[in-house]
Amino acid sequence: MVVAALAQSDAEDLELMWRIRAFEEKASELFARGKISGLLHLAIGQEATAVGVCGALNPLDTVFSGHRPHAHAIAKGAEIGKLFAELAGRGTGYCGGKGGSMHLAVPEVGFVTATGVVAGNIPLALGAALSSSIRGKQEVSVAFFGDGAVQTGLFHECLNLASLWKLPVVLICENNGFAEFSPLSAHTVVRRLADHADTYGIPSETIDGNDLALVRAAAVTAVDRARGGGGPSFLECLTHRFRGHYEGDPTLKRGSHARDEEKDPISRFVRSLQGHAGSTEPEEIEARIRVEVDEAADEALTAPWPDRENLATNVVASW
Amino acid sequence: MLYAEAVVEALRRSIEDDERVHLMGQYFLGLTPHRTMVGDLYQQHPDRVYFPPIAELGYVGAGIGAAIAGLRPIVDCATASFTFQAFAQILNEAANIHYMSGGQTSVPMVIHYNHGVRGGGAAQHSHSPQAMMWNTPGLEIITPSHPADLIGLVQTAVASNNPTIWVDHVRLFDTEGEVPDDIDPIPFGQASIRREGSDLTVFASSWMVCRSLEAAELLAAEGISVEVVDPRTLVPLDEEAILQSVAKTGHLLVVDECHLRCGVSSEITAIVAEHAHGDLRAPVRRLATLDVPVPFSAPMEEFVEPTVDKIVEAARSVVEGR
Amino acid sequence: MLPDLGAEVLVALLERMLVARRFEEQLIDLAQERDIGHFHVYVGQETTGIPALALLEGGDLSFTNHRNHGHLIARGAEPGPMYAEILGRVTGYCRGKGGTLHLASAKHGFPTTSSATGGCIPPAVGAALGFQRLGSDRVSVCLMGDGALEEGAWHESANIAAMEQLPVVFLCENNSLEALGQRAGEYPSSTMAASDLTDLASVFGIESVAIDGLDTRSVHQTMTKAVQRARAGDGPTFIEARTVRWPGNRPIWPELATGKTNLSMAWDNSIIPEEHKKWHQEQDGVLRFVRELMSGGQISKEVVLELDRETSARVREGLVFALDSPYPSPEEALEHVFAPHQG
Amino acid sequence: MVTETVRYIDAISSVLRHELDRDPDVLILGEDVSYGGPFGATAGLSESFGPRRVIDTPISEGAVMGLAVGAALSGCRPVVEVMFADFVTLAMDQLVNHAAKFRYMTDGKLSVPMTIRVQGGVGGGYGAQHSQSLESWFLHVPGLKVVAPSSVADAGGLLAAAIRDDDPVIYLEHRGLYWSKGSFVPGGSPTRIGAAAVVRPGSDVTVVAVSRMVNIALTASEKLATEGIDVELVDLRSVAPIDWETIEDSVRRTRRLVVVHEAAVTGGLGAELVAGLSARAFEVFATSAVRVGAPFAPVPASPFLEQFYAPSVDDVVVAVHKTLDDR
Repeated sequence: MVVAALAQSDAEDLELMWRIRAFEEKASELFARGKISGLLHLAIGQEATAVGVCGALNPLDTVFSGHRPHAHAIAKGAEIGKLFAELAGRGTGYCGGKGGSMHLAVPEVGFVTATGVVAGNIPLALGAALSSSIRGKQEVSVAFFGDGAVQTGLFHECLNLASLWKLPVVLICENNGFAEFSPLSAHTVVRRLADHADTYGIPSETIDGNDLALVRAAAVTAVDRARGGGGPSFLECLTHRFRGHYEGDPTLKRGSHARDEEKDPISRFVRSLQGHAGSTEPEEIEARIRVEVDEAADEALTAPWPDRENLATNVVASW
Repeated sequence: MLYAEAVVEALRRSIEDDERVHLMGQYFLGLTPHRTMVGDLYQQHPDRVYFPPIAELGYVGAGIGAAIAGLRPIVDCATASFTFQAFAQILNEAANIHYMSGGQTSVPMVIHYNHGVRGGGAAQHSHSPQAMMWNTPGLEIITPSHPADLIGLVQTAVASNNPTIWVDHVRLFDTEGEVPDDIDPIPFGQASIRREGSDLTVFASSWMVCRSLEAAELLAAEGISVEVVDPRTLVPLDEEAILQSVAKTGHLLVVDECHLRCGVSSEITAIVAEHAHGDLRAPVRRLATLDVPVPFSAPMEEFVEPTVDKIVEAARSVVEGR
Repeated sequence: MLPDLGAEVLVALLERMLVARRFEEQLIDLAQERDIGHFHVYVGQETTGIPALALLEGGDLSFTNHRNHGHLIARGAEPGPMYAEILGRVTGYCRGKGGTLHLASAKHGFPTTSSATGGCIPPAVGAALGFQRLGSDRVSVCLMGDGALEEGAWHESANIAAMEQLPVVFLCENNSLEALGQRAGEYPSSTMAASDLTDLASVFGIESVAIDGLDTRSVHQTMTKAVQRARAGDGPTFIEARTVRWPGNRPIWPELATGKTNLSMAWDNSIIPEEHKKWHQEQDGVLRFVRELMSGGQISKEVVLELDRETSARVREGLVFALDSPYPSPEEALEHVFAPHQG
Repeated sequence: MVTETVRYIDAISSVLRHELDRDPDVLILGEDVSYGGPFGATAGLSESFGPRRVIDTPISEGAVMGLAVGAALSGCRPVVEVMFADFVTLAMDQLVNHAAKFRYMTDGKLSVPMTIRVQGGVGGGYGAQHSQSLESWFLHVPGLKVVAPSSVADAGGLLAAAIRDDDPVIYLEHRGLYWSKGSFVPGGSPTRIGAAAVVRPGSDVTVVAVSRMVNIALTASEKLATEGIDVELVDLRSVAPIDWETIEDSVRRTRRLVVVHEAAVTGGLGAELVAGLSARAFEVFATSAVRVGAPFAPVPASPFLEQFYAPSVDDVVVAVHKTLDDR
């Protein structure tokens, strides 16, 4: 037994962050090898927001994500094997190959859906919150979106609605400083995006989104507020992405940050743990997870293609 | 010249020939590797470019106002699916303004998008909304399929005092075609017979022209002579060219990347059924994207879109009267 | 209070206010006699739009909405062709194709009128972008109601205007005070969570100010400054002008709830009836403007009444002109779908 | 159950009330719905069911549509009221890219049981931005169902069916029909979506019409009957899916087809009907099909121009003659 073993929850957090990181890196590799096609947006460097926020949720709470959704799905409890299968267009994927990366849906773990449309998921989360409140449920909804979504009209309409109707929703803006390819400064003069929430009387916080503990604490406050009938909250998590906007970008440098140990949420978390104890276990976790991820990917790639018979099924429930 | 180069060339000419032309948006060449060429053009003309935020409703609408104020903006919506965000401004404002004002005010702007199945785009990035736009009077729609046509059509679009939808396709970018040094503006409403033939008329636009030409080549080997009619502009439409070709061949296959129901293929078929029913020796066949959202997975994606093989098979069935 | 303007200019402003008021009163009357379709009136907001838009110069563009009659009159549009348009006659500004909802007169600086809520905002910002790119010192004015702020188009456009420091003035006429649907204690409206509408603009760093839309001095000063800023290239301004919703505008179809405006109420309190007393005494901007002009010695009651007779006659003639005008030929329905191509 | 004679709009109100009553998951969302909406369809519902189920929204069409989708994903059955069809343009992305696709993209894991009540049509001098008929757009989007009742009975029956359906259904209301009267059974059973109705059997020409054009075509049919021409009139009722069976059966008997709708002919529903039938029953056509619809122009505001814009009884008569003369 390792004397300075990680506390159970810390180990789980680290494991989850590594699972996301390793999944995304593997996806990148598979894309480069031509095993995955389509638009692939990775969240390497943004693991702390996904794990911090989803860790504050109950299993029945719902999450609606955008075009960079893998981290949120994994943090909410999706199985990576079925995620890989979906990314690779296989019949065993979560959506039977019909959705792909941007349209993942794992409602059984509360990850209701992602959308490929910037800000398109925000009203959906509001609707789930409305449903919860009308039906007298205690469930809270979360929308994850990037800083680019804040310039859309839909965002503005949604803040107004969420505030007017005091909906139990938590809006998480992962501000990685890039809207698609260009820096945020090319998209808005607003420097603190949470100012928008203040305008509508929505409580907000702007925090270091690479600090897992900070994200977790802020998310718990926001989720408690929503569950207690206190209405919506807005969390602006300042974070970084270490890849470009999408995989295969010919101008890879655009829209990404250099890998930086100071910013890397995993390195930071590990350092914060080692402050307590000189454990070597974090490396073991990484190694174990990488094996798990490799195996899941290999299995997904050997899975069959979807059955052509299913092509026109599930367009509508029935005619 | 590569089609992608022609896109840049068309933009370059527009900027250099008319100082009122400004470009709004930056994804004329989508996310393809070619897009660095647009970047180079932008560096040469930094004062003629506007990089909008992700706010299609706002910036497409701003293009309308800028056109009213005296610019000739070319606005890029990137992927066709994003035009849905801007439908209120494109279809309820731009299309109506000239009419509602009784001819007082014009909206000389061009709205560009890349449509269609592009490989892994799935349901939210693979639309071909031109059929919907077609049902809204007031928009001109160009659907080039050849680099030279593209340059000529864009010149006319920029000179036009109407809002013009410029429909492009990322799969066209890697195609090649001869482009003479001197290209005059191509008048709207003039179809191009891209290949002459006597047994069957194939109507196709945009990327589907290329696939139809490839299919025609294969069919020629079987002894089926195919005439490929490329309308080049959907609005206005050269109905005469279609009817003439059908009068000659007696058979029509419409290939279209929009969905089947109420797609471009529906209108073309209806026109022929109304005006040339007597010329037809067999039912018109429509080959369009199946009426399901475009699936993500590659084999399913290929299954829903019109492919060369499907065109060949459909062509045979029309000619054989099956 | 009165703006710092000469008596002649002030009287000219009153004249346009009276044209606007009488124009719409007569329109409501007409709607009792014949079906003229759905329309919206500007009654109660004249003291905002008329002094504000009278400041604009040739080439400045203004983009208005479904509540547009007063705006057009403010920039000199004539009652005759306006009525003709509302009645679908060929002599209307849009030859019968626009109607009241899309009433536009390009020569008066109204190139197009959208009646989709918020529909005018992106084009107004775009016109400012055009002016900026063309190196022109013209300004664009976006005339919007408070409801337009609920639309996403507002947010997207405000962000663009702020980013590019565009020469645009957003004149938001908040007529929701005492409006249908407003619940007790709710301001600015029952469907907007922001406690102050100006916050929606200032969050983008846009210069923004809320004023009393019944106070012509405040309207004039604020608008003058906003237009100067725009012309000088100093960027956009957002003005929230608060007015009270006219009681006749509270139902969905306008009605003459307070009767036809009796200008004598400006100087004779004894004739003000109990019903709608507050409206006549405090909330009707036109009466207030007349009172201010009179107490400032700028006009006599005789001149007021004479001016009213003249404008009423002009407005009546306008209606006669419209009613005498022919309808367009049916085939005109097919014209102006597209502008012709050159050559 | 008692049959009553009521107005079209009353049938809508009655069904909304009935469905709110029978299913606690049904909600109504729209601008001013607690005040009855612009034409009074939701009058009194807020008083009965409270503001938590009859919800006034800001003028934020995009967000409200998306919010309803989210509520539908989470167990509610929202009924969204869009004040004018033209304003669907503001919510197009949520409708096309979200509501219509979630079932498919998730391979059936998600359902979007919602109804979108859309008011529109030519009439009243509302002009180009408040009068457009958009059914062909919706027909073009896989995943959406579209109904367009022309009779009072169907106004009720199709609305009940739409609300109980597990997919997004666009329910098109023509404001020119609101005050028309007909028989209606309060609390009656839903009308099946996807079934056309032969409203007038005949043998010479098949006329397929939709929404208000059914009434126009019926008048035309009666006029033609006096000339000895026997029209079979089919009310499409459901735009998506189209009841090909009923229409094809009719055309096989009459061998002639006229299609009537209020939208522009180009790219309209008629194109699909003619194209579909010419493929299905190519050999039976004795003469060319004829499409009757609006000209390729936006809707003019002038009431005078307006009356020439939408198809008239005479337009239908001329079209029917054409299918008979053109031999």
